[in-house]
Amino acid sequence: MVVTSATYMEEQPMLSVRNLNKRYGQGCKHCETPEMLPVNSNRCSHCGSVWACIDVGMDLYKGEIIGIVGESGSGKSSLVKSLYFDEEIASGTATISDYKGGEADIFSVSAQQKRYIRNYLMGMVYQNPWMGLKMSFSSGGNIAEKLIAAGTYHVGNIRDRASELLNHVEIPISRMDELPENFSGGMQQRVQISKALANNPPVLLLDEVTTGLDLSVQARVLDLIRKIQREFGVGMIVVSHDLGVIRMLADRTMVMRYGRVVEQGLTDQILEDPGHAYTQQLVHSLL
Amino acid sequence: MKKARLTKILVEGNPALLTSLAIQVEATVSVQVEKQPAPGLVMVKAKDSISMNPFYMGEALVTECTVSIDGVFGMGVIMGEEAERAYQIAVVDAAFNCKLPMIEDWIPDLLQEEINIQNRQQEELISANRTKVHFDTMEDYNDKS
Amino acid sequence: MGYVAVTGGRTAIENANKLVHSYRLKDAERAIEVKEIESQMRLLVDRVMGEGGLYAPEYAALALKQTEGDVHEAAFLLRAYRSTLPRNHYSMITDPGEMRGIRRISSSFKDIPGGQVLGPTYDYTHRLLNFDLRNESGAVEQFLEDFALELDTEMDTPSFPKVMDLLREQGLVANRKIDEVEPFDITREKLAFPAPRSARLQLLSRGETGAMTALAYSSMRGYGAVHPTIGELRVGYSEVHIPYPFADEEEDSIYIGELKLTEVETVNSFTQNNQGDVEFMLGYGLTFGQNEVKAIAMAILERSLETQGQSPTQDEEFVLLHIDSVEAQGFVSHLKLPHYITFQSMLDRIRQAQKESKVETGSKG
Amino acid sequence: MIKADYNVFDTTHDTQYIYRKLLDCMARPGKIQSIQSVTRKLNDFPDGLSTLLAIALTLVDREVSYHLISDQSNRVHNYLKWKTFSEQASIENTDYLFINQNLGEDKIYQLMSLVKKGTLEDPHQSATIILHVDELSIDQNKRQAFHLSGPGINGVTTCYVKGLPIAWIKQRQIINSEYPIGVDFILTTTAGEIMAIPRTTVIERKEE
Amino acid sequence: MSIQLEREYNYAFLDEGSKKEIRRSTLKAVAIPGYQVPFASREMPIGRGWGTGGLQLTLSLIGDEDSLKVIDQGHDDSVNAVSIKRLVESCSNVTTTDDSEHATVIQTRHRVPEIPLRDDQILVLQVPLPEPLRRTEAKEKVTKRLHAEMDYSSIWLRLYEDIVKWKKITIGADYPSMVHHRYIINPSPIPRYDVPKLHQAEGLYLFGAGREKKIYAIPPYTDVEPLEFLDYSFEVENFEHFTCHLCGCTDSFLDEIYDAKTGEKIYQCSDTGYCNTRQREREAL
Repeated sequence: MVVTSATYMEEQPMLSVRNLNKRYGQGCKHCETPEMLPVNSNRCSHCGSVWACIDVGMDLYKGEIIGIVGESGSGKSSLVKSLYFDEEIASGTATISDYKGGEADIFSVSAQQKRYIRNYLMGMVYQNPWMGLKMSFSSGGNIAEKLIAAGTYHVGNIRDRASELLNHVEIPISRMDELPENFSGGMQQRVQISKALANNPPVLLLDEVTTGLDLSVQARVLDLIRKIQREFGVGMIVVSHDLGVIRMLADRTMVMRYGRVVEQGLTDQILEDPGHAYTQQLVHSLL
Repeated sequence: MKKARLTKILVEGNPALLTSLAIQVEATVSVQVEKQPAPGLVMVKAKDSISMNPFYMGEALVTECTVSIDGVFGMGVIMGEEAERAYQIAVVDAAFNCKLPMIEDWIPDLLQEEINIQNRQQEELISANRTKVHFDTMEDYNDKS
Repeated sequence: MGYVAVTGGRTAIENANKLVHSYRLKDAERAIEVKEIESQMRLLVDRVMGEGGLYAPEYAALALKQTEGDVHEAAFLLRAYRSTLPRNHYSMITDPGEMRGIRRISSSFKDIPGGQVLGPTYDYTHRLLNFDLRNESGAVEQFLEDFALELDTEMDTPSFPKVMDLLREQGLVANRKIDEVEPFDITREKLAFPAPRSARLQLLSRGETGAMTALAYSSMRGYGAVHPTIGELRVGYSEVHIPYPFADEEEDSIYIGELKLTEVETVNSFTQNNQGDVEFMLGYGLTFGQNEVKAIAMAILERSLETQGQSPTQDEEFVLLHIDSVEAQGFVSHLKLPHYITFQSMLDRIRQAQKESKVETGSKG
Repeated sequence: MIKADYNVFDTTHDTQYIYRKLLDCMARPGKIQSIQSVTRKLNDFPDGLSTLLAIALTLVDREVSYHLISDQSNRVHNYLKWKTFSEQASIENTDYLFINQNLGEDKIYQLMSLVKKGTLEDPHQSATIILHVDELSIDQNKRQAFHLSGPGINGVTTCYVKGLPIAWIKQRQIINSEYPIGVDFILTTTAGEIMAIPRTTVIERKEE
Repeated sequence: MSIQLEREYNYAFLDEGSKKEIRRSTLKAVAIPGYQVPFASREMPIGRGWGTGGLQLTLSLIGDEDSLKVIDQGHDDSVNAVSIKRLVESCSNVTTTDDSEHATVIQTRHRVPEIPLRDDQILVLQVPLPEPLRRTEAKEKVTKRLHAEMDYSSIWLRLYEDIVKWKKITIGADYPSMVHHRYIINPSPIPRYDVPKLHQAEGLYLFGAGREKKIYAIPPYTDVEPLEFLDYSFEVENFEHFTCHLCGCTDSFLDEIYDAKTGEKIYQCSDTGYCNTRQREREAL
């Protein structure tokens, strides 16, 4: 790890999340606000609604990778899906610093502007490739979709750029016009990554992208993510339940439980000297 | 007599009775046709017994007619293409709205017709009831309840 | 000539209209009476009214005569006729729970208050062609006379309390309050999704029997989750009242006639409600006339649409937009219209694509 | 077919006539059409109001709502209810807003902040504002003329409107900035002239 | 007294309430070019899919002063066109005409007439499938959102995939086009040849989809751009060197027909009104 938190402090974060709350379910009078729930749960025992994210805050700096770890149901996936507008939040802000020359809260812009943010400022890689890819269109076409959305209406240019991107993620150009549904799981993830990077977004969100892959395939995808981070200088938020993945990728790590951030700091520090009891439990179970 | 009860007798009862009532009115007072009998639709609102909310299940064809006697309106609405009866019901309705003296004399006939209707409808129900399945447990169930 | 539009269309149409008229009549000894269709093709008339969304037995019979028994065409005639008529009234709430029942069964309980009353049903007729019907003359009156004599006028008339109320009293199904929300009206407003429940029921109630049966069947077979028990199926007559327009405050409604209806309530799996109580989920079906398979299919489909999942019958747009008889048959049959222009345009594309592929193979070879 | 009485407003043929003029105006912003031959039949109502009323009779019924700002609103409400079964709605809920009054800048600002503007998904669920003005003309030499451009206009067209406070134009511009969200205007005069300015029209003040 | 039912259809078939609703929707459609305005859509005495949307628009437009031309595939005498004309004649005083110069309202299916629309004419197009995004997305709920967000990448992608596979965009008729730089529309299944006629035109185009319950419009002088890539441009149908065997026209949309006796392929104008005029002009010379 080269960078320390001290270096970041000198500049403005690219993405700054504050007080983000996300609820699934209708809610009832017993769970109008997340504070009404007990600390050791985020599910309302009366109506079954779940506060998936409670008062989450974080800063992502240029070129850094933040890892979010926690067991399933801790709210980590809900957080990145909310940031990519796949889920609607209950409250909170996420300020992006480089928004058309100024800064803006991504949750308070219009639907059209959200689309702009999804196309230009953020990329998303899902655990399930069916979420991120259109399987009935070619892999080149999947990348083309992003390029077209960004205003490239030249087939030749689209194909040049798609070749370049597929090259980055180590997919043979000869397979550009094939349907990704015929690809292996690892290859599908790599197509997803190339699609997410199509318009050079400064922020990339990765949600359990290696979960379910064979170990050898996992390693290759993780290597690729590191390589891309170096080459593109893109800031990443990596969600994983696997501390191994976090250890390998993340500069800083946030630990989530029951929708709340229980601990955050430099990854080395968290893994070697976990402060919170829950983190200690996680780390020990890994060892 | 309440409108609901009166109109049921007029709609379901013997058409000859309705005709005779209408003729009596026409013979006594001048009936003005305000709206010629014309086909129209009634949207049927039904209760969905699960949500207990109403919904529109579909329309029923009706014939409707409006008449007046001395400026007092009467209306007839009846399902189906029934121009003559829609008119006659409107006439009888207007007669009731005007409180014409003759209506007092009609009451016994109307009540008798109501019984006739009930008897006629009874017959169909009796024939349906013959198809009831008899179970051994039936007595037990009734005892318990 | 190949595929070019017919000219002289006017004469052709007039002659075609005459010709179809002649086909309708040419083998007839006498023209069938509308009244005969209405009284003897009872279930067909019911189906046409149900799918036409218009309760008018005489007109349904007329439509069947005019269309030589084509159910789609007949339902379509009723639908189009509706568009020309004013709708001046909305009925008071018609409650099929209070119907004068002629048939009522439950498959949930062996015995129920009021009993299992089979009523007029083909369920237990053996599906054997009855050759005696080829010549019924004389037999009709005899049968009706004998049948009347059999009736015991002293017998009880049935009353049918609702089976669901038994469950409701025991707290096994939700006890909802009557809520007089103004229903959505699909005939006055374009349906948008998600559709309110009242709009779904309205659409299903006038849906096409065959399409609904097929979809409901798919849900029961495994493409979905709904395989219910029939809590109650009832057929009978419900009164229709409308508000009296010239009413002073204490005036009530007026009676305009009665509708024959089929109502079905199904019992499905159970769920836990917001208060944490465990209750049965119910399905609801209601159609004009006696059309039991459609009413059951409706109950299955409406229940299915209340559930989440990936099967076709859980997809609101899929179900609601494809079960309408008039729309489906109209669009499928519109393929009979000339499509010379679109075809010409396609010819141009395939020829261009062929050229390209020749260039390509040429350059490769 | 219905026989026309030439002095009575005919709900079939007169509304068809007005509709076609309205449609032509909406398709060609800045074009001035006259419906005077019909508004004349509504002479029970004072000048100006009859033009608004004729448009109301063409577009409004019980399925939609309207709101009227006028000195004579009660008479009109009764008339419209009797003729079309429609009811007046609040400004924030109304589909058609009829205005027959000179309003101050504050009032205009308030109205325009309330009216339905539609959404990106349902831009058609927005109000149409039918506004009475003093005079409509295409005379290029008048002061305070507007240059209009956009769909329906061949390049640029110029129109002159007397009695249209500039606040309307300003507020319209704010509301319509996130197209297709927006409101459409129909301007009317006492003489029975009408002109439409749909949300797509770009208005520029002529340099003086 | 003997009582009879009154059986007279309202002027132009539809009741006044229905006409009002269609008119309101049409005005909104003109105000928001290319946006599909939902409307209730009544059942008509012709089949759903047989022009009920166009017919409802026509019936809401016409009055005694109008002259109506109805064409199908360019033909005045095509059976469906005749059938629609007969219906309108039977319920109004409107005269019908084959002469597009005379017509004030023209209802058409699958063609835009060869002679450009005048500013006093309205062209009503019958639309079977109004939603351009239906090519890639089945659900109305989703396509509505995509229009709202102006997210049209999926339809562009469809064109891209075409090019990858066929080296050509293979969409024949009903070519998706961008209206006023905001909404992509289906121009109804007119040939690509007709699409440029919609761009910056003098007349008003109205589109009615009865079964799908949508109305949309292209006002005069509005930009209508068929979707194309910079390096793969939009192409109209190509008739190469063929000419109409009746009028000798070289620049109209042609029907390809086969002579019943010889089996030989010949071409003739699809717009019969236009062809007739040209034939008359030729004879006069």
